[in-house]
Amino acid sequence: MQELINRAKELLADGTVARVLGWKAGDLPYNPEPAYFETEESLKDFVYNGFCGANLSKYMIEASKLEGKTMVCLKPCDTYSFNQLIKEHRVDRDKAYIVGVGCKGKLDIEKIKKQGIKGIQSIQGAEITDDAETLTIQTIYGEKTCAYKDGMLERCHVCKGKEHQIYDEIIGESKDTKDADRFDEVRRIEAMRPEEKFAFFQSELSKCIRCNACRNVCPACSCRKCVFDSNKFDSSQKANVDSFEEKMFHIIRAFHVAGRCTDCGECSRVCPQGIPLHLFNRKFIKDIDELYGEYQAGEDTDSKGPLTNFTFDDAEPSIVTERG
Amino acid sequence: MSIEAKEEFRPKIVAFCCNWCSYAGADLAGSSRLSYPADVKIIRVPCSCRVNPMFILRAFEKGADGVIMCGCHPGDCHYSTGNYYARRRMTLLFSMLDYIGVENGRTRVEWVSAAEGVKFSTTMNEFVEKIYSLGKNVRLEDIRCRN
Amino acid sequence: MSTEKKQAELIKEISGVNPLKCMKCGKCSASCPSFNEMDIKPHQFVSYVANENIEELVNSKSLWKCLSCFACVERCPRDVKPGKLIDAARQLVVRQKGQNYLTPDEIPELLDPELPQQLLVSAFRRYRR
Amino acid sequence: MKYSYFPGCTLRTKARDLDAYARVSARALGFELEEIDNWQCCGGVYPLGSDEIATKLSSVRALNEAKEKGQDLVTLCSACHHVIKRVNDDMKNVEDIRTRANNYMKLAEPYEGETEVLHFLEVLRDRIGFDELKKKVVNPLTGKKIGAYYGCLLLRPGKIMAFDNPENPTIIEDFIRAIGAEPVVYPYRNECCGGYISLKEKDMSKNMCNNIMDSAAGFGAEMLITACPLCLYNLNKSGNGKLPVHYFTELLAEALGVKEEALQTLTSDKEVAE
Amino acid sequence: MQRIGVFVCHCGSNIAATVDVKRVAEMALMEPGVVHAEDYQYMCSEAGQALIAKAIEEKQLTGLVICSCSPRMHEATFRKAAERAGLNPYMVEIANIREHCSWIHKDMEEATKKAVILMRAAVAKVNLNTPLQPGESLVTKRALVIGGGIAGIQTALDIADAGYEVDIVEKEPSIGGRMSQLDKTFPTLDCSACILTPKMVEAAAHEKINIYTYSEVEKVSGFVGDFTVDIRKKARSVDMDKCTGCGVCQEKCPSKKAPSEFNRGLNNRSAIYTPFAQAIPNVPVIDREHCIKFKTGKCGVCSKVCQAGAIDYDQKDEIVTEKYGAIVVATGFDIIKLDNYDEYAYSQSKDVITSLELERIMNAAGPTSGHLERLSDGKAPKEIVFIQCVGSRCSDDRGKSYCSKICCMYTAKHAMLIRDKYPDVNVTVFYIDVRTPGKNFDEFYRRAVEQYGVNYIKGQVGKVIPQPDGKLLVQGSDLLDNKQILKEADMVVLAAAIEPNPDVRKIATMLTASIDTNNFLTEAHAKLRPVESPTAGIFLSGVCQGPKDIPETVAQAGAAAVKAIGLLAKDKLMTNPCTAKPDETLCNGCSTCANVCPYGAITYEDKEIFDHGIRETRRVAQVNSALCQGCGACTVACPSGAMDLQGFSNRQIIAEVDAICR
Repeated sequence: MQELINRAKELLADGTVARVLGWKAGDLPYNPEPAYFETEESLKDFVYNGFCGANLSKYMIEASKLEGKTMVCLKPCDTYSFNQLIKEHRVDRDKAYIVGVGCKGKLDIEKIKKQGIKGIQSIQGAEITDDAETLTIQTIYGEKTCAYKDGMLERCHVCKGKEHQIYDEIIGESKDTKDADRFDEVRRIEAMRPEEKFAFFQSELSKCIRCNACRNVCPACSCRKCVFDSNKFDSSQKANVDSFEEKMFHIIRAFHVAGRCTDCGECSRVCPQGIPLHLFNRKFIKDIDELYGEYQAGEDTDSKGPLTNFTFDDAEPSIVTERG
Repeated sequence: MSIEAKEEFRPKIVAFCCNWCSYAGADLAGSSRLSYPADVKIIRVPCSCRVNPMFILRAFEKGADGVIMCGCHPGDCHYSTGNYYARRRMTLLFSMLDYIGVENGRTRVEWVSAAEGVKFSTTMNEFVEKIYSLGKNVRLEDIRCRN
Repeated sequence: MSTEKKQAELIKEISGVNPLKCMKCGKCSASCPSFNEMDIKPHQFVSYVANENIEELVNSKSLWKCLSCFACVERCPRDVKPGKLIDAARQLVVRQKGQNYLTPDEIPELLDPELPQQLLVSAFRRYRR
Repeated sequence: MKYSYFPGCTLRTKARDLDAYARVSARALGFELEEIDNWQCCGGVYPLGSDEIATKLSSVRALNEAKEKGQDLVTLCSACHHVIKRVNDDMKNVEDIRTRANNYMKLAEPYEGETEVLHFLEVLRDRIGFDELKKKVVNPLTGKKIGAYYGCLLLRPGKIMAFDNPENPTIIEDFIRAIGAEPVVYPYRNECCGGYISLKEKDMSKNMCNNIMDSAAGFGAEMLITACPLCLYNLNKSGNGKLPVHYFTELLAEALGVKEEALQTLTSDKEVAE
Repeated sequence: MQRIGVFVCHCGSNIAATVDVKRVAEMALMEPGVVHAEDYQYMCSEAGQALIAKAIEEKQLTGLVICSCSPRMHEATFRKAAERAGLNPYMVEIANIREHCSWIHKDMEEATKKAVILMRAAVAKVNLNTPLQPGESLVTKRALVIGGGIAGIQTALDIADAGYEVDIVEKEPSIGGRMSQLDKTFPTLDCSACILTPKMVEAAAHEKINIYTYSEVEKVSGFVGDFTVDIRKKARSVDMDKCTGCGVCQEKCPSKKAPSEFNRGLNNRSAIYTPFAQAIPNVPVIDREHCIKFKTGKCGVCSKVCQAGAIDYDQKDEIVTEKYGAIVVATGFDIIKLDNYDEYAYSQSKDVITSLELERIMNAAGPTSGHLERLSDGKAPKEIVFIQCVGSRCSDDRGKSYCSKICCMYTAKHAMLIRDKYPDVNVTVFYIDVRTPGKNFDEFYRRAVEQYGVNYIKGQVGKVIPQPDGKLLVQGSDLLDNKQILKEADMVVLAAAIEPNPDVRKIATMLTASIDTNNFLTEAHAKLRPVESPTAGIFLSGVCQGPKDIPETVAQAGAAAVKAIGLLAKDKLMTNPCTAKPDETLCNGCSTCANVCPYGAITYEDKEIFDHGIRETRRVAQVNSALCQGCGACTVACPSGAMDLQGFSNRQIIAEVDAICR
């Protein structure tokens, strides 16, 4: 982290960048939040640790409009989103000084709490320089430990890899965290009977409060104005009064980002209700991979996305019924 | 399904037809007097690629029991490529509906040319039959829209 | 499925060849250095598999005359690769016990002082399981 | 420069000279062939069946060893080269084979075709350069008319071997020019010598070898050179003897003035063997 | 709020027998916005149309719903009627209660119910209709033809004869194209030059045709009716106005080692040259790569011998900018390179030649003055083998997947001509299939076999083996005899596949005309619009669209000309107003819509946008309504809903959905 801060100071000092986009410590030991730093002085609040899960690439849409360059800290998975945003002309590559930051997996405080660790006062072992094996947690009930792995976000268990797709320089080490297949959960649902599927999504989606956190955080959901907020479809936002609403919302949301979603997992991370929203996106990704050839959004900045492309012998929609 | 129940349930079926092939196919079915149930109502669109998944969800929301989209055969699109995009969009949408537990068969895509009046009528008969067998759409309906 | 149908499927699977792609141009037979030694000719392999006429194919002496020189594979304009088909048919035979075309007791009389190791190894691979 | 080196079974036995000339020549040209540990025979022929895994593992082992050393893998024998290059292509591009082979191998890190496989001739052409080679020649073989005999294994399938134009190769001709001799181009240079068929069907091989010899001689060749021990054997054994056949490495060693050195190792090896 | 009138047609008994039309009209009055409803026997009749006009005037209607037959039948009729009565024609919607209702349902109750719902959907839509104005654009009455081969020449002549100005741009020093290289033409065997040169002369002399040779299209902007094109006139180093075409310069030029493109490199030409004797214009160019003056600064022989003083070493490339209403692409073809087919020994023996080379050898003006001889030793061949499908019909990536279409016929022609002129020469043709669809084509081929004794063998050739004595051993299949044959030949002729001229890719990009995987230009519709590109105002002539022989090329060239004339004959273009339109305040500028547009109608502009009190420069989509055909692909691709389709807007379609599901 010190290395990052030092580098940030240098870049600010020599005028390469006008500001730094990173994270600052929150009020709790586990809730750092995205922040801009414009002076060397302000960098004292800068943090980068296992709880810095937020994908900062979306902030670059606004930062691209500002005077001067912004140094932005991007984790390996965030760089896919950044590339995708370049492809869609939403960010300006020339306005970004990308520091690819190392990643040893990001932590999910809910998972730690679920292990009965309550009353957290401080957490050791989540620094980027740590070996990411064990977390030592001081609580009001005494010291507890937790395997780093067990506290990790779901998305880190199915990590796309720790290689930055785009960067100006890389700071910090990474550690491979993938130990599961990202489509396993999708496969499990696919194998259910229709009633079970329906019940599963009904129960998950009934938790939705239409707070729009998923939409606001998603780097692909970057429309100036969402269709659900405009009158273009007579579908503008309504209160959450019936079950259809969320289904429509979440299907369309996933459809609008299909072929553009990099599977960064931010939607699920920020959902206050803990709805596994990534299961929608991953279903589309899995279908696209299987039907149209493997495609990873954000791997490059110029290829055609699967929904703006076709081949003459694509599968017919009836394949949905045929493959059962 | 019993006969009484069949009499009670009259499905609402929306058919999106592209102007150049399928709508003309439906016209030909009409001029050839090839009947299909009156439950099917056709909406004319310029091309199958004009059909937004939101239209389909909207139909279900408002109480449709089945939605079918018809377009020119792949390779014959009036706009050259429209139905290729539509094909991908619909495949993914239908797969998602299946995934969240909506009964398979409430949605369908069929390519019908302007010469295929017979195919249009057979397709609609089959589709209506299927929707009868599935019964009322409850999983995707907006309860506020029920009269 | 009949045995021959199964075998035909197996040959297609092992070889990875789709015989329907063949346009019967005869380029394979025109390229084959062993053509005259073969009873079933390279371009015919394809129709034997497509027609599921496997019994005759596996009993053909052509199986043992193909040199795997890949001339047909290289030049086939339709990506059919008859050489791969014939090898798959040969596999079908040698994978069945006792169907080896070369037995160890045959070898001593075939040897000579200069014969390179490579020859024995290759012949074993091709002729035996 | 060091290369991992896969000699293969025949270069340890009947074709010891092919190997010895290559090693001394390599040294003279400033690179080293580092024999990989515990190599196993490549099997001699590439298993064509899409379901064959076990028969490809010895190649994968060799490839992986080179990868671990961070070296390119050099081969001399055409058969080894053919087999290993194709297996490498499978490991790179055929997911099914890659997964299954890696399941068998249980390596620390899966092998995914990272190693580059080079034939000794490719090293000369692409790494040393024939112009460079020419400069190092001390005994140019001026005036010798030599026919290159490629055979099938080095060239086909052209897309995977990517060795040279499979129907009109030039690499050995360029090599011949580099060592000061005159290449003789003849159409049978990429036709098969009969390969393993000569074990049981001597007649077939005879016919093919005669075509090769006649064609080369007809175009004025005084000798043939090859990279393959089996081709050499067949041409000598089944051919009509019109032309002598040599390994290209022998001529290379001669041109570089290190042939004697190789002959010494060969005799001392022989003594040890005896 | 709209004031809508609903008109229900009886269509005699066609509708009224099954649908209670009165009830439909009654029900219509209960719909929002409907202020008038009536039924009539025949709405499309003059009396019916008068009823509509009267209601528009009396009730001040702003929208109409006609419940009648299919809109494909009478939408245009009713729109015109509305327009005559002072209503915007796009305020009319049709409820199809005949084809989609009365004709397919028997039960009156059921059919009436459905007709009411269809009427409701149409009313719901009209409530959201807005008046649309078709755009207008002026047409520049001048056409550009890219390529001066037989296709380009024919198209230009046809357009010019109709009275319009035409420019031909040809990159070679002369027009004439491939056809000028041919000796004879099938199936009539008349001499190619004899039928082509008059056309070349006619084009050159035509007062409406202007020819730019040694020139290339550099840049294209604009759209149908109004293209602006930059043409690069490459420096010829010879003043076109002064040159008399006497040819002395070519004779005296000391640099004579440049391979002749026209003779496919079989012989050499001078550095200052015209490609062939009948070149048009008959003005040479200096090939600066081979010219001694340009290479060393010393020489200048041509300048010294030129009586007219036409040589100008200082000439520079010149860019001409012209406006056109229509562009015809006629870029033609070349034959593939044979590097991938070395088994035929093309690069190893001079006596293995392509068919196009044979054309030159057979031609009296060619490198051998028309004598059939081997290029290696000048001897007369006794055995000639032709090999078909070299690089055609290959599904691997060595060659082309398509049939080149012309080879079977020209090979029959070559075989026949050789047997006719040199009866002692044996001719063998190795073929896969002989394909001769076309008038008098199969008869022609059979004549080669039956009358001229050409030996056709079904089977491909595996290898051509040059022999030490200069003969060529051809190893091929005889599939019908199930034999492998070895045939000794003196000459082998390869029917190499044809491919679109490699320049076409660049040109298509400039024109935003689509191109297929084989680099052939794509037609707007494979069956119904074969000479038009999907991009409006671009037409296709000749082989650039697909393999063709001369008669087909000429026919297509004429067809392309007619399409271009049809466009040029208009003063103004009315554009379909049902086009896509972006809401700039919602547009993200993400390019997704442009990626799916088949017409290249969407571009992006950095524009100052005022949105919610903020003024900022944004990249936003712009639709060129002259190019947009209104398919709507972009509207669905757009994630923010910024792109909408006029006449079929999101809200209109949703209103229809809602009305049907109500």
